[in-house]
Amino acid sequence: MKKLEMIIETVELNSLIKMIEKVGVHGFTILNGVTGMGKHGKSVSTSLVDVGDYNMVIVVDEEEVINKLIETVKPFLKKYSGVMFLSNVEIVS
Amino acid sequence: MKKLEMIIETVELNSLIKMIEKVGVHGFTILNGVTGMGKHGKSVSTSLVDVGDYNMVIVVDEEEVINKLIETVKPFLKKYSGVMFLSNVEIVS
Amino acid sequence: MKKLEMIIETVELNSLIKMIEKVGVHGFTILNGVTGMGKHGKSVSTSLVDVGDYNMVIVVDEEEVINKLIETVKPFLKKYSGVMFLSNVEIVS
Amino acid sequence: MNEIILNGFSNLNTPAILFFLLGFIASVIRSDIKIPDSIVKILSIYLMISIGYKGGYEIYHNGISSDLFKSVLISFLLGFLSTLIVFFIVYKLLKKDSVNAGAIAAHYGSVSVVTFITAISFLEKIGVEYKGYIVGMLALMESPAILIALILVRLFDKKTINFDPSAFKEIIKEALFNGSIVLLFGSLIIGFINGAKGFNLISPFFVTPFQGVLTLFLLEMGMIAGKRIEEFKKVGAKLGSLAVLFPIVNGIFGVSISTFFGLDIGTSTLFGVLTASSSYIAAPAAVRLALPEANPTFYITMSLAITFPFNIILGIPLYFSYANLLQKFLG
Amino acid sequence: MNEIILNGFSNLNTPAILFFLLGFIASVIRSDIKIPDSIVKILSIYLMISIGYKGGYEIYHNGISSDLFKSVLISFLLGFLSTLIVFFIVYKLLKKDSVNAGAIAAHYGSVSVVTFITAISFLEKIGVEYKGYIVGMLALMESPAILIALILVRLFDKKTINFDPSAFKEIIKEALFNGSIVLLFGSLIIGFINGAKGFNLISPFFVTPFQGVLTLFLLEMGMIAGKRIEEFKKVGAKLGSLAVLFPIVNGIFGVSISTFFGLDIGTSTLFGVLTASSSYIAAPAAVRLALPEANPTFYITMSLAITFPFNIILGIPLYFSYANLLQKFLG
Amino acid sequence: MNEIILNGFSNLNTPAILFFLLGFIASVIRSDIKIPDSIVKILSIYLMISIGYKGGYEIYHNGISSDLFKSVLISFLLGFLSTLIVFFIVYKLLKKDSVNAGAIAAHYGSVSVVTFITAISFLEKIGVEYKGYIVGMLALMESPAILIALILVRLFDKKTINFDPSAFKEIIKEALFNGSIVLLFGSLIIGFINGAKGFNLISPFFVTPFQGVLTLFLLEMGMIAGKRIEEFKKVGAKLGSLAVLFPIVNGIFGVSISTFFGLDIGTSTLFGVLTASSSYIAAPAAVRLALPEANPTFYITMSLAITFPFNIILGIPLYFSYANLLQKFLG
Ligand SMILES: Nc1ncnc2c1ncn2[C@@H]1O[C@H](COP(=O)(O)O)[C@@H](O)[C@H]1O
Ligand SMILES: Nc1ncnc2c1ncn2[C@@H]1O[C@H](COP(=O)(O)O)[C@@H](O)[C@H]1O
Ligand SMILES: Nc1ncnc2c1ncn2[C@@H]1O[C@H](COP(=O)(O)O)[C@@H](O)[C@H]1O
Ligand code: NA
Ligand code: NA
Ligand code: NA
Repeated sequence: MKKLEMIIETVELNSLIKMIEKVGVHGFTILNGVTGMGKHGKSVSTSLVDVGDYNMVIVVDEEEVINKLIETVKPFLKKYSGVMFLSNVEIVS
Repeated sequence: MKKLEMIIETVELNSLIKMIEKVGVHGFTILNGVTGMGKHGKSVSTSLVDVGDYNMVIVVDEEEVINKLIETVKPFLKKYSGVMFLSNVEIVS
Repeated sequence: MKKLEMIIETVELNSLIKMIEKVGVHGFTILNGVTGMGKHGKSVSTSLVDVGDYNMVIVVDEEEVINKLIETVKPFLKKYSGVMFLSNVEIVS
Repeated sequence: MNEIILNGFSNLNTPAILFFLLGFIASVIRSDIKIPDSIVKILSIYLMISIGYKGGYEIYHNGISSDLFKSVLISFLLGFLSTLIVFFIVYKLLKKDSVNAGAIAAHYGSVSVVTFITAISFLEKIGVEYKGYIVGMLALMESPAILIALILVRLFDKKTINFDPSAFKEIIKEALFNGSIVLLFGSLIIGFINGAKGFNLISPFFVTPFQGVLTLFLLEMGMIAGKRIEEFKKVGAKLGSLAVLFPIVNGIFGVSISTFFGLDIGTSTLFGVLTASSSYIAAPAAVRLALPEANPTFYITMSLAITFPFNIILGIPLYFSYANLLQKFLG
Repeated sequence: MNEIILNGFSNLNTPAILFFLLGFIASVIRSDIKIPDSIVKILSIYLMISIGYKGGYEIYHNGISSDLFKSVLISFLLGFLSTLIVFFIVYKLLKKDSVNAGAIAAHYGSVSVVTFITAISFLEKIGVEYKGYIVGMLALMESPAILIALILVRLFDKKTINFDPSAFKEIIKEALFNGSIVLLFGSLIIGFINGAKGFNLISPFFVTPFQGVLTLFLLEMGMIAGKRIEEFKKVGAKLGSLAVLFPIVNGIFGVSISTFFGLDIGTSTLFGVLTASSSYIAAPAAVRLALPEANPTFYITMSLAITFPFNIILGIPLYFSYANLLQKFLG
Repeated sequence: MNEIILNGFSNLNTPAILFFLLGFIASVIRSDIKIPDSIVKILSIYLMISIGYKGGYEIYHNGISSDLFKSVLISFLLGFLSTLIVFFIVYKLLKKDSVNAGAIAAHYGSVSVVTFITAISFLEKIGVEYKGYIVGMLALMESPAILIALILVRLFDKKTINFDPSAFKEIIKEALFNGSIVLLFGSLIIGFINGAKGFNLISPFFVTPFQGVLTLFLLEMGMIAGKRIEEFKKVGAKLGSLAVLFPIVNGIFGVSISTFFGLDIGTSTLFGVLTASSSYIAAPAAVRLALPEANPTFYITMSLAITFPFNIILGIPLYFSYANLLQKFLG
């Protein structure tokens, strides 16, 4: 099983969710209240301007599903701010 | 060292914490503001109805402790909504 | 690539960020709304006193950068409450 | 009948109802007005303190009525019977499983604080009196229905359900020391003890702006209801119609019983509203914990997106008109 | 000219402006007053409901003016022209790329609700009348500029930009059903329908404490502006000066057009303020989505940290004085 | 003595105190009333702006008193001495280590804004005058004690503690530009500059509903205190008793000094309250940063769960009665 952690701006969250649903994963988890620093600089979140709020979206699924998801999201992350981290994980059940 | 990430509904958080404390781990971390999608569908959190708010609880400990925790929590997750992810991790100190 | 997850008290967040920037990483992510239990006991966050609120700070970078960061942060965590978890991860891009 | 319709429409032209509709529309056209969770929570705490304190002050002012004990009895009676009615309709007539029947019954047997508050505003606007202690009845009626519904499920579904006894203990405790019960009763008692001096001190915050706060709250309630209308098809036509039928049946039932017990028009109307209203805060949380197998789409959508709007827009003037008719008829 | 300066200084000695300055200073010396996000959001919702409702009540009270249709026309005209002016100054004179020019133009063509509200308070304080329907114009002017700016970018930058059509659809929808538009128009209509009864019901919450709420909001606006002054160097002297020039040019322009169309001093001043003000809620969100390549430091800092303070401190009395002079001059 | 007891009980029958008790009880029986953090933060900002602004307006109204400079002196004196007293009692008599002694002393040398505000309400209710500038003293007394306590720790614990100089700089900066200091002084100055016009503008928001807001805040303070009573055993009987003894000693001490300096009854009472009160916002944050080895259970529980309730319920009428007696005795 692979775990893909995507960190993207809140304004793009809806688009990302749509992609994830299109690929058809078994589940995902969204963390709110995320800020940080990356290639696009420090996130500039203030109470009034939502630009600069981030979310972390975690998807755990089989390798091929995750690979398909990565290919779908990649061009998106070329354009918008965000990163993806991939690691090994086991689903316990 | 093993890292167990549990995603469960907020209404069940207290019960989960009790189980974790009973097993006797060295520590745990709770993340708030978690939503997502899984076998039980999309979480339906609205400002008024708490049903559908999730938490992520992270426990890092030795393999046998984590295994014991998994066995304790498993029947619970059969009944309620939630998942567990297991991975390898190192505690730095 | 290595992923370092640091859980520290909110009052120390600014100092930690300064250290991270000094070491010079490629990026970091801050999660808010974190509580938990560890060597210093249960976190005591109440609405009024910020003591006891925690953050998780995630840095993904090359092994040597992470090692440098670990060496910088270690003495800090001797003094203040907090832990670090290290794991393997891949940056997708 | 003209009077009913007239009252219904006059009730529509209030800020509170129109902002509810605005919220509903805003949500349906996916406009992004977002009232933060923390605000919604504090508004709801504010409304409960305000209504409780005013009730206590009312009792201080007018004395404890001889109707009080009668009313306690009526509360339990109405809570018990309305839970039972709803359970059997869903279980026997609709042939739903007992778990979903119990979940829905728990919601309709319990009460909605905001429906009640809207009814109080309605009565005050048209100048009809009611007993101050009725706020205590609101608090009394919140939890028992949830317990009764769980017992019904247990009786009718011995095999599949095995109650986690610790969860049951949790529910009993919650039923007694629930936040809204403590807040309502606490404010009621404080309002009674404080008397006129205390009332004057805090009324600029807790009384004068009350209508405006209620309006803001109903804006959010409208948005919450609007967000759920997509789920109507999942609920289905049968349950959907029941979400209108239940409040009418329970409301008429509540008014009738309390009128027969000799209560005045205002108080009878409020008992009708309490019986007709369905819970969307206490009950969903308890049911989610105790009956995780029940489908939340059913009970939340019915209670929040159908019964609540129906009650505040048409139900309240309906129960009031019926209480009026009944009173005239009897005396 | 003395009058202008005098008015400017008298406007400075209000709680709202002084708390704005306090917030600014607090933020510069890194004092840790933190108004939570959720509070800022609800304050802004409160201000919009309040201003919309009062506008609607005003129309109910004074009837719909014959100037209404004229004003709709003026709104579109001013929004269109000010977006164009700003775009060409940044693109042609400053030689910035069309994407950043469009992003900045979208902000200056659109409007700032709080600047508008501060102007209303200013007029009420000095006893100058204005038309209630102008709140509707505020709502009308929020979105079109954003669409015009996007079209300008598309026209001048055919090669590099390829619009994601789904994003564009999203933007159009947002432009029409934006939260603040729905809230302003909704409250306006409800205020009109409710009439005096409704107004008396909710004015203790939505009208009486209004000035205090605005003061608290401006404290936060001051802190937000103060946090951004470090970024002044990143914005550069040219764009920095334009952030003062744009409101002056647009403000004078807005006052002139509406005076020539025969509107009264108060309403002309408010049109000046609307044209001079720049958006910092609707526009940044839309631009971030549609023009991710544009630099947010430019448009947010200009709009929030320079133009906004300039307008509420000096701009408003300036546009008012100019409206006065022009009116005297013309008739 | 009868008077003291009488006043104490009359103070108990106010909405604010009774809601504090309600919060305490609700929390002990684990009822789930949760006032969101963001609300608690904005309520505390509101209270500080309100009290500061009213103080400034008071000065505008009555002129700057000749007692002002005397009072500044008294502030520093009381802050310095009370920190010293507490440190030595904990360190020498209780034989606690210097780090914990310093941490506790920092809390008792500093002040509690809400205790002060409750005392102001108490005086206003019984019609006793006080000087408006005292709000400035509240701001002045917040930070010095924290610095003094750190210096004491440094003097008595040279070996184990090595101060991180950057942390110390941070603390000094925080001591001067602390959010509550900036807010209190800022509002005071603005209230003074604005005069009657400004006051009338914002008093419907910042003055009229004040008592109600304080009541809501004390409901939360009661819940916070109630959550901590489990930790009483960890604090132990000795420290527990000191948490009652300290405010009495410091309160009597504060009243005495200011009465001897010739201040009036109201102002002396407030100095007593300031000296008696212990910090639970500024001090915990600073101490956690500068003295991480100190045990937070000690200082937070003592300050928040024992001294705070003691002061608002019994302490305030006690210090007032003592100020009365002393004044009569002396003059
Ligand atoms: N190396 C990294 N480690 C941890 N988080 C990162 C890293 N790079 C980027 N991020 C997160 O992803 C967000 C967007 O990244 P970017 O688009 O590169 O600015 C940042 O604000 C961080 O929250
Ligand atoms: N495959 C997955 N990847 C990431 N998160 C998941 C996954 N499956 C479930 N979750 C999370 O766990 C919650 C409960 O899952 P479930 O009980 O399967 O509905 C979901 O709402 C998600 O937040
Ligand atoms: N073994 C662990 N697993 C997960 N989280 C931990 C663990 N140990 C500590 N933490 C987190 O780190 C915080 C500080 O830990 P400590 O300094 O040991 O008190 C705790 O409040 C937890 O949130
Ligand atoms: Na009911
Ligand atoms: Na504009
Ligand atoms: Na003190």
